[in-house]
Amino acid sequence: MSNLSDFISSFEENYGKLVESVEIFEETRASIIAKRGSYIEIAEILRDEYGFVIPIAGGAIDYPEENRMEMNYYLDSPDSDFIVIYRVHLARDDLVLPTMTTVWEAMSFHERETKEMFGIDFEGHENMVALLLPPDWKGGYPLRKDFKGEGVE
Amino acid sequence: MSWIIKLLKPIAIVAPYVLRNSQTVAYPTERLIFKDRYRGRHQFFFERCINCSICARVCHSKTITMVEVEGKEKTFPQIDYNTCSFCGYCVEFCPKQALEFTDVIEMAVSDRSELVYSPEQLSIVPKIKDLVPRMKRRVESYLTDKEMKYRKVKDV
Amino acid sequence: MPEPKIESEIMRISWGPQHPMSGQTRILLDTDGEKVHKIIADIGYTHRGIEKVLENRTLIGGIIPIERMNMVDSSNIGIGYVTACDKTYGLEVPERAQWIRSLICEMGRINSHLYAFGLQAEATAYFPAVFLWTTIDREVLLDLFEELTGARWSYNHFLPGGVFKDFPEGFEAKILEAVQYLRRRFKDYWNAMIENPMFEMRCDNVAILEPKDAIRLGATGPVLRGSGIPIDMRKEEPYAAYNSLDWEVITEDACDIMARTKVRFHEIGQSLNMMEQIAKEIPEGETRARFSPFSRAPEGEHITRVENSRGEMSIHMWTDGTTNPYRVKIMPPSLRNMYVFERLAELSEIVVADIPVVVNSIDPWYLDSDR
Amino acid sequence: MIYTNIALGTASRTGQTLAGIMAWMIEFLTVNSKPILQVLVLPGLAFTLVFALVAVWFERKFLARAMLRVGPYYCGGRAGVLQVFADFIKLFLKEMIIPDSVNWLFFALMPIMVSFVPGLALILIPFDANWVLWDIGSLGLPMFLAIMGIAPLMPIFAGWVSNNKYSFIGAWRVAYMYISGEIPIVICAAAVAIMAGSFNLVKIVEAQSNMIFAIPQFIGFIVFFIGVLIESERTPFDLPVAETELVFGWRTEFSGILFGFTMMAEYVMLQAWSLLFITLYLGGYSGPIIMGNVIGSHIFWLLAKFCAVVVFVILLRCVFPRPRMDQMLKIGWSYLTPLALLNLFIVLGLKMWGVF
Repeated sequence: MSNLSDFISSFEENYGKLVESVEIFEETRASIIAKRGSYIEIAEILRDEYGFVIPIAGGAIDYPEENRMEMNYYLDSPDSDFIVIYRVHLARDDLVLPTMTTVWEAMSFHERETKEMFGIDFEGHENMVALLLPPDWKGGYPLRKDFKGEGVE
Repeated sequence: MSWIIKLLKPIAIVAPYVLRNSQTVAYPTERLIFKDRYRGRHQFFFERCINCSICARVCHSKTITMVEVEGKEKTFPQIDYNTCSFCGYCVEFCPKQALEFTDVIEMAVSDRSELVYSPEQLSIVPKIKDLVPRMKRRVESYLTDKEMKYRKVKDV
Repeated sequence: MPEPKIESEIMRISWGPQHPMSGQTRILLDTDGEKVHKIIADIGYTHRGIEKVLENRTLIGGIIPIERMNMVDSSNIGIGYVTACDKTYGLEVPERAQWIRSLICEMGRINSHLYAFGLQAEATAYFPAVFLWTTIDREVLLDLFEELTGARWSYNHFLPGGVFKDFPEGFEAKILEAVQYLRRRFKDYWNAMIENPMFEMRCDNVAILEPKDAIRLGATGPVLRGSGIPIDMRKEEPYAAYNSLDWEVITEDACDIMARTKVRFHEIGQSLNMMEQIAKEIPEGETRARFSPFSRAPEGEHITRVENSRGEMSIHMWTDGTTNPYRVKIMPPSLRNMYVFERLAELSEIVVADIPVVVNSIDPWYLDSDR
Repeated sequence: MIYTNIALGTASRTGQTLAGIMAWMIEFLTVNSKPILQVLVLPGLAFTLVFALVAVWFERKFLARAMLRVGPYYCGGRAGVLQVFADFIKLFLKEMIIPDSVNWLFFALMPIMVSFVPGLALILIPFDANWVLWDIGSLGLPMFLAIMGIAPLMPIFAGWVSNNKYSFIGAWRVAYMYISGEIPIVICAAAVAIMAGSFNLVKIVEAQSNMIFAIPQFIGFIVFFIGVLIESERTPFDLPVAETELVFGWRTEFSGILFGFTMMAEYVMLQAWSLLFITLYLGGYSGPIIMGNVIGSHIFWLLAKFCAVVVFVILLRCVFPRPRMDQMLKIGWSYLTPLALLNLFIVLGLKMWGVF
């Protein structure tokens, strides 16, 4: 599916209902906001049907005043000239997500880093160990907006 | 036979390297001449400064602070070389070019507090000769067909 | 008669940060003396929290910390961040500035690949002759950088809207002279190192990464192109002046260490051709669009994807109207290659003595992956 | 004739005043006494030590140039001549750390034995027609190979005695390597002995008067040279000391002068093997051969050839990377040994058809 517009149109009418919104963002990126329920199935559809097999990265962003967090995965496919940003919104109090390593294996590093930086824990991740921070890090989650440097004596 | 040639070819290539002279600069006796855009230690000009403190605001690691100077009522920039990253923003965005780069890099000190240069200290740039007493000549590099050599530019 | 199961007790060797050939990271190897069964990469020793640092700096001030993420190849990171700033501010970069940006990126790429060669030679215990050759050849490029930008490695010559300064006069002649010199030097590298039978013995079909595995594990850069997949961000999403320069993506399909080394080698050739084109056909014009360092960044969200010497580096920048970015998500290439290195033990036969060569063929930059 | 009887202990020339070993010892010293100069200086102690010092200095300066840098610079004028003495004195004054979980006697003895045993083999090399320190006639070559057969055991014991995991692995690598390097060398030496018709090193040199053995036995020449590299642990075969994988092989635990001895051992081994290589293949002390006759056999030619071989071996250090252990053994077993046998058959063929 090398062309962006017909990817959007075909994805829209096939799985438009299962997904909160699909739009073109910055004329060469497709931004898909998924629902918590059908989160993994849509990922598998993206990978098998539309050929997005290259996992670029995964990261989160924190909106404290709207009391929500957003986890997005960046996906690419060898024969398309656009990338897909697969997002999901999380309420700030229950930060639980099914792990994406079953779909894209290489996301395990990025999920470990998001866990220690934002506090989103991914069930089903096989070795959820701190990636960048020291294992005995007692402080809060550094990349959150309300992180004031606790845990650093 | 071909693999014997393959074995001998690297030897034939590396052997002449031994005859070349070394491409190193013997630092205390020879010192490189840096290019004129080189970002070494700052030089500050009192008369050009209009105390607008743009340099203090544009500095990304907040190493420039405006300090009082006795004898003058305005405040002038003081640079703390512990955290300066020589990025050149202060020099670039200063409207009156009051701060400029020199090619002095011999700034080793025995105490951190000495690295905080007051405006007067910034305006006086010591000569390279008395910073590097054992220096005999200044050299610069040039390319020949096979190697990079260093030639003497001037005696000091 | 069932094949006798060799009871080999596995011991875990820690290839620590203090090991002579390990770099700033720790690798745990499950091995029975010779064969490596499992690799666990324990990275994070040089984590400086650059994403947090960027949040309390102005957009323009963020260029300096982000260029220190990978000192050898700092220009190819700075270009990503600066392009993101251009999109945020909506600045129109003049044509000449784009060409100067491409020149600095390509010189940074040669610089970084040369450094990778040196480490590769030292990993096969080539008695670091080639490492010092590359150091001295990089001297030629560092002199060019010093003349153009004023600094030898962290140049931060880029500004949102263009570059700091134009070429000093007579700079094009110096570029051409350096390009001729480096081309002559690379004949020596090809004959003394890549055609070296002992080097081939150490590198041929070792640590093979199949194309489909490379894609599945998210390999990028010379590691991906060494397995025959022509993905290069300069072609996928042309930035700076890459669509007006003619060059082609290099791929090798031998999928082993020698292929990755050859990809880096031919990429240097391509970069030298680009440098030559830039020196000859750079258009005239001023080099900086009107921009004040204290202007507020308009609200927005932009992604830029840039080809670092080690792979695809993407930056996702959210801005919320203040002078500082709201959040900058950096996707370094070395993190993706480190995961490939972790899975390599299961994909192909690796011996303990091969670990330094394999690590250097993947050439991760640990400061890059730790951010 | 006399010496073989004495060696076999059957006949006795003088009256048996003192019995047993003492008699043989005095007998041996009186008959075999050489001028002190020969014992102490040339083929003996001083030559080994001076060569070790000069080789260390030369290697650092020579390889520095290959790496486009200067090498030792400040000690003793710009040539860095005193650098080696500075290193030696530093090692001498450094503290010898002996780990407590180690049998200290063996721990201190092993580095000395490592550099002493190869030195023993030096006294068999003919430096000139009658300039052989231990002239045991036709037992020359086998005795040399016997001593050099014991020499690899010393690094193995050294690695074993230092009771450290890395040096243990390094010690066993030494064992693998030497076995795979020793057998081709012995076969090639046998081929040379067959062609020269005798085991006496002096006769081997004289047999090369009309043509040095390197030309008819070119394959043996190459195999023997690679064997010399393997035996003296020179790059590209310095696996036991492979710092990239094992920290420093069997030398990790030694410090101070013990470490100095292990470094010297590398050069003494190289010296012994390259001197044998020159006597067997490059015509030992005989001068250049022009129109079929030797210009003049003098010790100068032996030292000149020795310097040429050592310079080439040191140059190889910055040309070739180091193979892996299994590739190293593959070279030793599946390339060198068959080539050595092939060379043996060629020599037998030449001998049978009377070409030589």
